[in-house]
Parts: sequence; C-alpha cells; structure tokens
Amino acid sequence: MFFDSFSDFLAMGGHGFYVWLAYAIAVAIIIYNVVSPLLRKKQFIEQHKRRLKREQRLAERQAAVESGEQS
Amino acid sequence: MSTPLLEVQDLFCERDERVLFEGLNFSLEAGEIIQVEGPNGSGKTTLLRILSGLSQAFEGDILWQGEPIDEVRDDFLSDLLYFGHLPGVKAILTPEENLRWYCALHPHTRTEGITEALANVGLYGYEDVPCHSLSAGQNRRVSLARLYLSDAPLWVLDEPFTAIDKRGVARKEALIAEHAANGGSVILTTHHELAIRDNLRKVTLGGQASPGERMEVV
Amino acid sequence: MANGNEREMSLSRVFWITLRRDLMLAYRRRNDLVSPLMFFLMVATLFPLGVSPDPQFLSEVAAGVVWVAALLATLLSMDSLFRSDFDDGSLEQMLLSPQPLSLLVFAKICAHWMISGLPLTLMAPLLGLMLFLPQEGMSTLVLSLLLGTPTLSLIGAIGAGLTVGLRKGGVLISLLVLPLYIPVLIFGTGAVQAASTGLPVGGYLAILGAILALGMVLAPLAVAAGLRISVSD
Amino acid sequence: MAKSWKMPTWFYRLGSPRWSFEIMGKLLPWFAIGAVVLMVWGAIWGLAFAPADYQQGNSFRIIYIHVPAAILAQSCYLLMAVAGAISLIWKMKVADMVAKSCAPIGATLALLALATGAIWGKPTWGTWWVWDARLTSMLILLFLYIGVYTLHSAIENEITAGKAGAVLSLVGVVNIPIIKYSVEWWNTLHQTSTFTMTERPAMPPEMYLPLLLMVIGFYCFFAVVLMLRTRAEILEREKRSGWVRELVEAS
Repeated sequence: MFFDSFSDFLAMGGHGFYVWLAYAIAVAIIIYNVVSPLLRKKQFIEQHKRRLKREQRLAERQAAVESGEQS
Repeated sequence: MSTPLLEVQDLFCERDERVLFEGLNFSLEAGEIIQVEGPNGSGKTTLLRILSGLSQAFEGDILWQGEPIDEVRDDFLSDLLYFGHLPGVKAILTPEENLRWYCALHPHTRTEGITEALANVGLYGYEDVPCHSLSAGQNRRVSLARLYLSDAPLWVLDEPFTAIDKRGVARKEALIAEHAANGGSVILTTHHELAIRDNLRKVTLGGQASPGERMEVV
Repeated sequence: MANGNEREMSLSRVFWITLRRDLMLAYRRRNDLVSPLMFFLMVATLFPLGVSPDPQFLSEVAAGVVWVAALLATLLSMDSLFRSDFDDGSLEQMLLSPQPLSLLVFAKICAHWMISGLPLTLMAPLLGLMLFLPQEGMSTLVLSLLLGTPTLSLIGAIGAGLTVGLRKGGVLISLLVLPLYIPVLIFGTGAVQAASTGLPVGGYLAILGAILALGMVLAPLAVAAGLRISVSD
Repeated sequence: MAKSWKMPTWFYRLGSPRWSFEIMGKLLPWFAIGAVVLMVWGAIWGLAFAPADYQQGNSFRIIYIHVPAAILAQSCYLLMAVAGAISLIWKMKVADMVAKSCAPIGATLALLALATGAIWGKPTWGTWWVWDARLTSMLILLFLYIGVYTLHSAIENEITAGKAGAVLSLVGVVNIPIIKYSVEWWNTLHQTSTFTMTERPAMPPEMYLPLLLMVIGFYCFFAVVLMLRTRAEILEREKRSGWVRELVEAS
C-alpha cells in the first residue's frame, strides 16, 4: 500500500478530486455501454413478444370466422 | 436457343419490411419483349432497377448471357439502354447537348442521328432550345429520343409512354416491335394496353397477394 | 471489346466531354458562381470586425483566416456537386454507362474545382491584403491554395456522394468532411506562416502535393462507391 | 472483372447471424469475467499500490483510465473500418452489424479519453484544456466517430446505411495516419505544453504493470460491450426469422 491511511488514499495528495472524478466518469461510461445494449435487447424482446401474440390472436380470430362461415 | 440473353433465378426483394417478390424466375431471349405487370406498389420499378444494376437490394441470381451479371458488368452495361422515371435530361442544356453527352457515355449509339431522332419524337426545330423551356412531356420525349440513337440489344423501359399522345404511343410501339424484330430485347412496364402481340410475354407481380401466388409467368 | 489504344482514347474523350459539360453548365448559371466567392470575402471580413482591426494581430492570423474561409466556401459549394444530376436522373445514366464511374466523377470534381477552388485561389491575395498578410507570404498563400483546394474538392466530393440521396445532405456533409480537412488546413497555413517569417516552404508544399496525389488516386474510387450506394437506395 | 475469392468455411459461418449470435453468447461470460477481474485488479493496484509520480504526484493515476481508453478508441475505429470492408466485399451481414455497433462504443471511449485528459490537465497544466497533440488527435477521432454515427442514423435503409458508413470509415482510416502526423507536427510548431503527459522515459514496473492490466482489461470490456450490442442488433434485424421467434417465445 502506497498510502498511510484511508483518508490519505481518498485525498490522493491533494489531487483526490481530479483522480476520483476521472474514475467516476470511467465507471459511468462503462456502465452506460453495458446497460444500453441490455436495455435495448429487453425492449426488443418485449415488443416482439407483443407483436407475435397480436399476430396469433388475429390468426385465431380469422380461423374462427372462417369455421363460423362454414357451419 | 442455348443460353438466354438475360436470366433471373429465384429473385427475392424486400422493401420496408414487405416482400415485393420472392422466387421470381424468368428468362429473356433475344428478340423477345417482356411486359412487367402488377398493381401500383408491386415492385415493377424496383425490379427494373435491379435488372439494370442500379439497385443491389435483392437476393438471387441474375445472369447475362449465362454469366453472373456482376462479373460481366461492363459488357452488360454497354448492351443496355435504361429509361427510368427520371428523364436524365439537364434543364439548362439543349436537347441536342443532352443527347450528345449521352452518346459520349454510351457506345452503341449514333451521334450523327440526333436531329433525326428528335424529329422522330416530334421535337423537330427544338434542337437548340434549353430544356427548361420545354414541357415535362417534351423532356421525357428528349429522353425517349435515345431509343432512335441506340443499337443496344437490351432496352429496359419504365413507363415509356407516360405523357405522350396516342399517335406518339403507336410510333413508339412500332419502334419497340421493330427493335424486337431485329433481334433486340425489351423489358418494359406500362399502363397502356400494348398493341404488340408478337414475341410478347408478361411477368406479373402481385402486390398484396398471398405468399406462393405472388408471381406467375404468363 | 475495343482494343487497348482505342479504349484509352475513348477514356480521355469521355473525361474531356464530361469536364466540358460541367463547365458549360456552370457557365450557363454563372450567377451562382459568385456566391461562394462572396461568402469567402464576407467570412474574412468578420474577423477584423469580430476580433480586432489591429494590423499586427491581423497579419498574424491572416494565413489561418484566409485558409479557414476558403475551406468553408468550398464546403458550401460541395452539396451542389451531384445534387442536380441526382434530381434529374443524369446520375443514373452515369452509373449505367460502361465508362468507369470514377473517371466521370474525377472529371466532375475537376470542373468543380475550376469553378470554385480556382477563383478562390485567385481572389486570396485580395483578402491577404485586407488582412495585412506580410508581402513575403503572398505568393505562398496562392501556391498553397492552388495545391490545397483541389484536395478539398476531392474530399468534399466523398461527402457529397454519400449524402446525395438525403434531403438534409448539406449540413451532414460538413459533419462528415470537416475532420478530414484538418491536415490540409494545417499544412496550408503552416506554409504561409513559414513564408511570412522567411522560412523555407518547400517541405510544406511537397506534403500538400503528396496529399493531393493520394486524394486524386483514392477519392474518385470512394466517391464512385458512395454514389452507387446513394442511388441504390 | 475479378472473381470473388473463396474463403474458408468458418469465415462464411461467421456470416450466419444465428451462428454468430450463439457463439457470442458462449464467449460473453468469459470475456466479462476477464474484464471485471483485470480492471478491478488493475484499478486497485494503480490507485492504491503504485508509487506516485515524482513530478505530478497522485494525479498521474488517471493514466490507468486515460491511456487504455485512448488505445481502445483507436483500435475500435480500425475494427469498424475492417468490419465495414468485409461487409462491403463479401456482403456479410454480421460484419455490417459489428461495424454499426463499433461507432457508439468508440465515440464513448474517445469521449472518456478526452474527459480524463482534460481532468488530468487541470492539476498538471493548470487549465482544463490544452491543445496537446494527443488530445487534439483524440478530439478529431471523436469527430470522425460522430460523422459515421450521424450518417448511419440519417439513412433509413439499414443496408444502405451500413454500406455508406463502411465507405466513410474506410476513408477515415486512410486519413487517420495523415491527421495524426499533421497534428503532431503542428503541435511541435506551436509548442504549447512543456512536457507531454503520457510519454515518459523508463516507467518502473510497479507503474506500468497495472497499466498493462488495465489495457488488457479494457480490451476484454470492449469485446463484451461489442458482443452485447451486436447481439441486440442481430435480434432486431433477424426478427422475421424462425429462430428469433423461438427465442423470444422461450424467454
């Protein structure tokens, strides 16, 4: 360990603000890059699921109408 | 005939999430005319753009004289005359200058026939009038005059008869028939009822038809 | 197929005919040619008004101001390079010609330079005078613009080719092309500044020439590819 | 006309979106573990154990973010251009999707490099921004990314957008060395900074080893987010195919 105490570590010899700000931005950008594609995928799956259900419902109703016409 | 001039195999095209055509097969022999039919939005223009090589948004194979068209692009283009929705006529040039430039770009054309070609589309005396003072129909006729200048074996014509009077249409039809009689081939779309009967085949694209029946060759 | 010699002849003929056609088009609409030049002049006028009319200061920044103004003026005229050909269908006919598209494109770019870059270059000494550019820098200013503006046209044409199918093409071109203009700007102004302080300029001009040579070889290919993509949409 | 080359079969397998989706799914956890382990290890080592710089003190610890981000931002552009070239030449769908995914990732990495550079500049030079050669090149790289990204989003047709983006990124790749060279040269002419931040003679191992860890960790991280984005892109573009339907219904 380079620093004598934890508060020394946080202070970074007076440069704490700059160092921690840089690391905070890095963490933010890393998280953004991981989360945004995951969100997009989740959103897509939900939308697509709804679309598939809608199509299925339509198909079922179509079938029902046709069988109704025949009887 | 051994290998057809142009052959389309299993062509598929999708636009804006809608399948325009799939499993499209047809071939074009020398001396034949193919009319592409179908309701508006069924992909007639798209098909013509694909065949001429302007659009690459398709799957399937197009063969020119038995070879994949991408590999003989230069040969194919020197044998092609394409007439599209846009006339390709510069408004601030005269009809003669426009045609001269077209002839410079395309082999199989006769520069010396320009005056006669313009006379044939009813623009005699308009050679040196800037095209912006001509009407839209006259501009299309300037572009159509290329048919009289060209020796290219394959003509691809998208709605060539729009904005042309009845007599003009008859003369263009005669020209197309003559081209075919001389061994040339034509692919065209038109809303007119064609008077031509010889060597004419129809390819039908069906807009909203159910899959499988989407296209048939008559 | 025509034999080699004949083909070569027809290639140079196609080049000249296309060049002449575009020059003729520009000549018939010669009023349009003046606007980039006026723009050039006005941008250069903004600096003394906006920053300081002090001759000392102006002579320091003159090289940069003239170059930036020339760059922006070129950029402004870029959108029209293929726009009218795209709108009236001439571009389709160019694409469907068996002649190499990159050659036609190159001819069009040459014509574009002759009606935009060349007049800008010729007008530059006037701006140099207005901005108190040292006398020693004047000839280098013209030379550097002479070597640099064709590169600007070549690179700008890539942006024009890629955006010709889009309605908001004009703004987009600047976004795509400006970062690519930076080396030309750096060496162009570098040359003029060196000349103003009596340093040798051979190196700078050689680099500008090298960039131009590279651009002449590669840019027409990229433009042709871009046009095919834009038209196929 | 040149005939198209025949490439090995695995190359064409890569072109199958489904196969790529699955293989990326298998690779993802490994890279994710690598990224987390290396980056946490490297960051702790760099922040708490590496000695301070004799000139800059502790602010130099920003190097462990700044340098990897800068390296990645450049590699990412190269990858984008290569993927674009592959999709142009062999019409490979997946390469196109990879190229598209590269642009936003690369832009954020360039932004990170710029932000950390600026923060580092404040204690070192006393100002937030200095026209230093590296920072300026990075800024131009960010502009190039923005150009590609904007072009992508301006063109509605995905296939056209991909091709146009590929051409632009190839043009950019030819230009990057010229830009770098010209900016470095420009910087020596207008010498603004007395010393550059990152180029120092003989860094001791306890300083550069954590940096090495961070660089490798960043590469793993890049692989992870690139695969995540590409997988999302594959799903969206292949939504009409049967396997996506099954996958969606199963979830």
